[in-house]
Amino acid sequence: AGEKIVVSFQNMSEPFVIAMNRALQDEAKKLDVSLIVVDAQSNSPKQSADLANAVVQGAKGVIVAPNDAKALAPAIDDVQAEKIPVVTVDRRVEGTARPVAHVGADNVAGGRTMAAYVQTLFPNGARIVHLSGQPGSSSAIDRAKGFRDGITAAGAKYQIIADQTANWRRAEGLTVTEGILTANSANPPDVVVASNDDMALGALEAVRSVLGAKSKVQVIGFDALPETLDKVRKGEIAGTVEQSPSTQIRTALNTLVDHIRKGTELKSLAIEPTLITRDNLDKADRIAEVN
Amino acid sequence: MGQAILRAADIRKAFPGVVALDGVRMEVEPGEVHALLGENGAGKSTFLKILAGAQPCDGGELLFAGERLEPAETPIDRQNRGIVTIYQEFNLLPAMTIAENMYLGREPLRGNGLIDWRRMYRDARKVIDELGLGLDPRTPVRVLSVAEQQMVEISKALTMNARLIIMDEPTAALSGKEVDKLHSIIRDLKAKGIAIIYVTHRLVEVTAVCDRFTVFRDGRYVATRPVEGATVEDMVRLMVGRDVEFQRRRERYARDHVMLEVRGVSRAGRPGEPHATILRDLSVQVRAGEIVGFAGLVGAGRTELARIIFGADGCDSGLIAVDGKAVPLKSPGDALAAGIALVPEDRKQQGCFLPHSIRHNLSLPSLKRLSKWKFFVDEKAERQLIEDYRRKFGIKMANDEVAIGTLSGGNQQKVLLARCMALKPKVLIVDEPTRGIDVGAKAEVHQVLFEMARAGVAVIVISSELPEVMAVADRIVTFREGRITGSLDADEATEERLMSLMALGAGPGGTVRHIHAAH
Amino acid sequence: MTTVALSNEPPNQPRKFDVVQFLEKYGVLLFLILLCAGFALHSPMFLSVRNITNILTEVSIYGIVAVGMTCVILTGGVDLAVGSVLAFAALVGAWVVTGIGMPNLGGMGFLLALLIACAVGTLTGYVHGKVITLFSVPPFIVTLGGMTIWRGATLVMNDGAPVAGFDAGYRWWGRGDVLGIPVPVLVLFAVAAACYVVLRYTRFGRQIYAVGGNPEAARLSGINVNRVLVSVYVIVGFLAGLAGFLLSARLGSAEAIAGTSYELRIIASVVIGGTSLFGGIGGVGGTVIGALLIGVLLNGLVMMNVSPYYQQIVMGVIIVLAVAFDTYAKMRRGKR
Amino acid sequence: MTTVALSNEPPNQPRKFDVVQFLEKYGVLLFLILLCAGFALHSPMFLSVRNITNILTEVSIYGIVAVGMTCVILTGGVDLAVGSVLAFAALVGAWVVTGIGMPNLGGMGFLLALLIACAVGTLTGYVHGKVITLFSVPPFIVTLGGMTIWRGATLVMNDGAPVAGFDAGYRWWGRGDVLGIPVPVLVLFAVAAACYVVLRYTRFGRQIYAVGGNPEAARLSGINVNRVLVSVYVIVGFLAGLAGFLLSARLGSAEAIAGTSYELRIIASVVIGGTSLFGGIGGVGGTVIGALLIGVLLNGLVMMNVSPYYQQIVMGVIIVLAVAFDTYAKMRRGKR
Ligand SMILES: Nc1ncnc2c1ncn2[C@@H]1O[C@H](COP(=O)(O)OP(=O)(O)OP(=O)(O)O)[C@@H](O)[C@H]1O
Ligand SMILES: Nc1ncnc2c1ncn2[C@@H]1O[C@H](COP(=O)(O)OP(=O)(O)OP(=O)(O)O)[C@@H](O)[C@H]1O
Ligand SMILES: [Mg+2]
Ligand SMILES: [Mg+2]
Repeated sequence: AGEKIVVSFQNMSEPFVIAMNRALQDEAKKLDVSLIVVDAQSNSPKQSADLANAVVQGAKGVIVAPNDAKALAPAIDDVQAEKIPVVTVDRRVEGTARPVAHVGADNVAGGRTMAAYVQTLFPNGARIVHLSGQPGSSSAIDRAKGFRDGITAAGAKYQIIADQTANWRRAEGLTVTEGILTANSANPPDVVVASNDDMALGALEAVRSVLGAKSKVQVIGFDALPETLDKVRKGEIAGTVEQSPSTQIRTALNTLVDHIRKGTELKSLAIEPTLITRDNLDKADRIAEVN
Repeated sequence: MGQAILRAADIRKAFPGVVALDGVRMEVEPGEVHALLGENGAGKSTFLKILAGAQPCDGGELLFAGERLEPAETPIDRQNRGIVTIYQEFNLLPAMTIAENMYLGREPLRGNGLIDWRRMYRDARKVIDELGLGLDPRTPVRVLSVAEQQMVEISKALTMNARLIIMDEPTAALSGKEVDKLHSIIRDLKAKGIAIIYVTHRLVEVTAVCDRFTVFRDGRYVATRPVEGATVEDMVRLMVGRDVEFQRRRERYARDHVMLEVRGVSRAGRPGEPHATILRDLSVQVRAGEIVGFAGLVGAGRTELARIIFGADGCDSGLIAVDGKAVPLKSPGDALAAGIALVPEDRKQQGCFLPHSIRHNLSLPSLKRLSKWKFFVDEKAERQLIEDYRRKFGIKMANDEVAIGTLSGGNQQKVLLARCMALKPKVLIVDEPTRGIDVGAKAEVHQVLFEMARAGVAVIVISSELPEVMAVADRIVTFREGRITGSLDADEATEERLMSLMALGAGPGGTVRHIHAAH
Repeated sequence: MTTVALSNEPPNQPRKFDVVQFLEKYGVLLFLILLCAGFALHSPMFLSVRNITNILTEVSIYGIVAVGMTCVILTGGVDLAVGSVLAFAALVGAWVVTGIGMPNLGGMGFLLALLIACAVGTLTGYVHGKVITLFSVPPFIVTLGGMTIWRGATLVMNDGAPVAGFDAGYRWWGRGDVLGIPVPVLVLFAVAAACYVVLRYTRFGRQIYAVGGNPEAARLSGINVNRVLVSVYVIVGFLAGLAGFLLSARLGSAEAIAGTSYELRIIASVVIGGTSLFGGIGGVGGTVIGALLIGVLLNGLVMMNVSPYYQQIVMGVIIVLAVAFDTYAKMRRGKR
Repeated sequence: MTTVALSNEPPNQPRKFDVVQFLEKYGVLLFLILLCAGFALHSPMFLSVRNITNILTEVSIYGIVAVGMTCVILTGGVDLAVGSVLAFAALVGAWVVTGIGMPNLGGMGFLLALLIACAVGTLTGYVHGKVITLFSVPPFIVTLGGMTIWRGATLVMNDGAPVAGFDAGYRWWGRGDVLGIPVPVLVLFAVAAACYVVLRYTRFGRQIYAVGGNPEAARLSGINVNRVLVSVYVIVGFLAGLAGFLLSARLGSAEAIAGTSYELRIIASVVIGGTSLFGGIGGVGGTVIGALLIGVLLNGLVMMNVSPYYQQIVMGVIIVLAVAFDTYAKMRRGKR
């Protein structure tokens, strides 16, 4: 095989990352590079150590999906100091000595997209339940920020009646939403907005079990997992925001390999978060996986 | 001589650094009470554990009722063969009740396979009453005194279908009345043809109940003799290998100065707590150089008072003064600082740090004195201290780094005694100090107590062995049901007078109990 | 822990029932009741049937495992692998039945999934128990190993992706009810009752206490200590598999990351319920109360819409308070 | 755990040095050496100075806390809050110094951050210790509460966002070196050495073992058991604060989610190192070896390019093997 490329993901048990990894393996075969994939298990120190290892392992290039926007800067500096090119995907790093090429979508923008969609769905205002991701993780912070800002900007008729976390998990999405819906059963919300699809799928279960199958409460997710896409097609979930994991990672790998092989410049590429609804399902990255 | 029920030949067992058994043998006949004698560390308990299947042996042959005992057999296999063991160190579950402990693993079942609790408690009660124990079988074992725990172990053995009962120092913690009771039970068992192996350091008991005795010395077999015609001196000579002199009377060292003053200590019993006897207005004075013996039946409140003086338990009212200065009754730390030291009665629960080395066990409370630069332990001084006491007490150990848990029971007790001596206290309280200590060493322990007295220490000796109290003490204070009933000078004390002070007016079971209000 | 002796009850019961004594014995229960009253005052929907059902359903999943964990902790051990085993067992079950085409079994495919999940759980527990007893490795290490091993295996299995698409029969186990009581809750009741009977009325139960209270004494009393140890890990493994199946039925998907960090919540339920981590003391009644306390807190704080960050603080404080209260009640009881 | 009493080493050493005996005593060390040899054979860069430095730096952060955890576990307790305390202390320190404008302090702002982090850690430890001893709540519960409380507090502080922008003096503590040895590694050595001396040569050390070995006997030996207990939680709190500061210096940011699930890795280091969770047996030497074993595994498996999911499986298996090997070596030694 060809050049050794180290790819460090923040957490390989997240569905979003799993999708990225699949596309990565596929693209690597096409480009004939040899991959070393490492999993930081949501742990910045481990990811730093993994990057340090990359240097020792003699990587020709490194792709990082940072666990934290700031905490990985020193480790990336070290890698770049060894003249090894680095591309970040999914999240940006801040505070590096030299700029780092980034291929990815902006999570704040993704959050704003969800807010905009709520406005489209409910032009006359809405009562909203918001489920954010694991407290402190940077995508949770960014997505929540984008969403809350968007809702605040939309005016007082949009009201977040419950703002809770479900730690990215489906089971918690279910129980937290159940609690919220029960507490507000006198005056149910209009929409549940979740910062990832797992929580959205849990919330959907909750809506069904508390309010029944005919409930009008909408659910919006994030990540465009095949399971969600299926539900979008069936009209059970209103929409999900997509950041095209496979496009991100394929682009990143190609950019990096081109740079190594042909000396082309490392360019950043912003991927616009897109909203996937019933109308544009075919645009979804992983629609092929839906049976 | 008839057919032996047990025949052990050439049993060997080595531990790292020690040869515990070096080819010992023993034969026991049905219906025989066979004493096994030997100094501390002679290998008695090790031998018995091998019989019980609790430990494997390195070599040798065991025949029981004509059948070979396989080395791989476990305690349950031996139990099924009818070998029942009362171990020297208790094996009770403190959180469980007396009855649960007695029937552990053999609980009576109902037709549907579930435990028949009612029957279990009823059966347990029967056995307990037979022993005259006066305890509720629902009492959790953790609130029992050492003597009571010993009785529970005995009751447990009696519930099993035994052909040979092994008793490793069953009377070490018992007072006269319980011992008599046990002996009468032993005679009953004997009449039923059950064989008994009986280990004790109280050699008079051998004369009282045993038919023959076997002696081990340093892991070797010495002799087997009939009890008839043998004197205590003969036994001692076989055990020790030389004559031992017993000092019967000694000088008195008591001075006029009152070293320990206990005034008006009272305490209401608290159900569910250990050591819960009600104490009523106890006052005692011990002068410098005086040895005061506390005598009483099991549960009379001796241990209780000792623990209160030592600050280990609280009391409702009362005053303790050492050398004229009042001592706060808050914690053992305060008591130690004031110069009071205590050897507790339960060495496994309250004394030893079983996995830790002898050195660490012995020096722990004295570390302040053995320190350099305030915080550091002066290991040289520490080792010297251990060496001193090893010699003084003849503690049998490979070296001072081995875990105290691997010592024989008697040697553990010696380490704990040494621990308190090393503190150089003003007041020394020893609770059953010679529990499990062999005759030779017992004399040495007494000698040490005399030395302490000569140095001006006020000594309190609690012992359930009346002869010991009478031999050691200058003055004997008797307890009954949490009251002090008398104080006799050793010269005027006789067993009869003491007994009457200890037991007079006592209800059934010796003391009026107020247990199990928990229910 | 210096206070082992005080905090505990012998596992036999008082002969007459006495409310005050009962509450002092189960201080956590009293605390739980007060807590519920507090939540009810603040949010009227808290005591609605709907919400109570929600709480019970949520509790039942980890409560079932906590019941098994009680047995393990009673022997002085611990099982950190339960969360991973739960996910692994559920995924294997779901994977097999969806893989071979569920409807083919005439609507009974879910039974196969249930069986497989339980079998897988049992097997992992057996492996843990055997390694613990054969090589005398501390349970903490063995099950810590198990925790990463089974999680890794789960991720490998379906490449980290969840398995979904269950039929109604399967979903019934997580979402159906009998006379209004959700199925998982019924399962919890059944499991807890069975475990209660085993611990209290069978020789095996006594042996569990004995092994935890004093392994050496247990051995000398003729108990096969290793067999008891293996059994408790088998029990908790089986229950983790069962819970995994129920969770997948409830969520409609078997995820690879299901049950992550459940072990802590489960152990906490047991310890809050008064079972000592040193073994030999405790019981399954307390565990159910402990699990309920956690469930009520999780639900009540959300109902009150306390901000998530503060929720964590409040949650921590209340758990410590509950146990402190319990200890206090027991001490008071000892004093009378 | 069935083999508490006999299978263990008294906490003191043989007087003459004997290699075989040493290796049998530290079976895990031997295993670690074999493991390193294996990795080195497979991947030649494994033993490069660069890589060893990487491993040591990674180990040092949790190793420092593990040293303190050893003291806690020796008393028979446990501290689940270390990960949260680490994050909390670091964040408070970083927040204060960046908040008041670091450069103003003439380049010594980092000292203030260090002091604050250590002080915060110490304080939280003191709180844990006091609650444990005053209300006799099991350490597991108190520190479980602490774990969520301090994490919540961390999140509240900066609304979950990290604090960054440290000057070079601050960063030196995480990324600088002295004669080629990274600063955190030096700190680990210093902390481990100090703790070794305390446990082995001081009265306080003896008291820790005594309290863990038999609390009642310790009390009767005049030891102020509660004071010892509070002290060990203070120690581990202090060290968690210190480690938090070093981590933030290393990463250049103090994250609110730093140290999540560290507690398990830290306790694992201690237990792999042979310290008994029941207290009274073990020592800091083993802990350092345990921490190294985990660090080497994390690094070596990545170096060998084992796929991440399989890594988890391999990691679990090796940890169990290492401890089994250790037990075996000790048993063999006991037999001679
Ligand atoms: N587990 C063990 N490990 C190491 N040495 C042991 C162990 N058990 C016993 N020993 C040693 O074996 C020897 C015999 O001990 P044993 O307990 O059989 O003596 P004993 O005759 O019962 O003494 P005592 O009268 O004091 O009870 C002692 O030197 C003791 O230290
Ligand atoms: N209310 C009670 N509940 C339970 N046990 C009790 C109660 N009252 C007394 N006891 C038992 O009686 C014992 C009191 O005996 P204590 O040890 O104080 O006296 P002693 O004279 O030293 O007796 P011993 O000969 O046993 O040492 C306690 O240890 C306890 O087991
Ligand atoms: Mg003996
Ligand atoms: Mg007594």
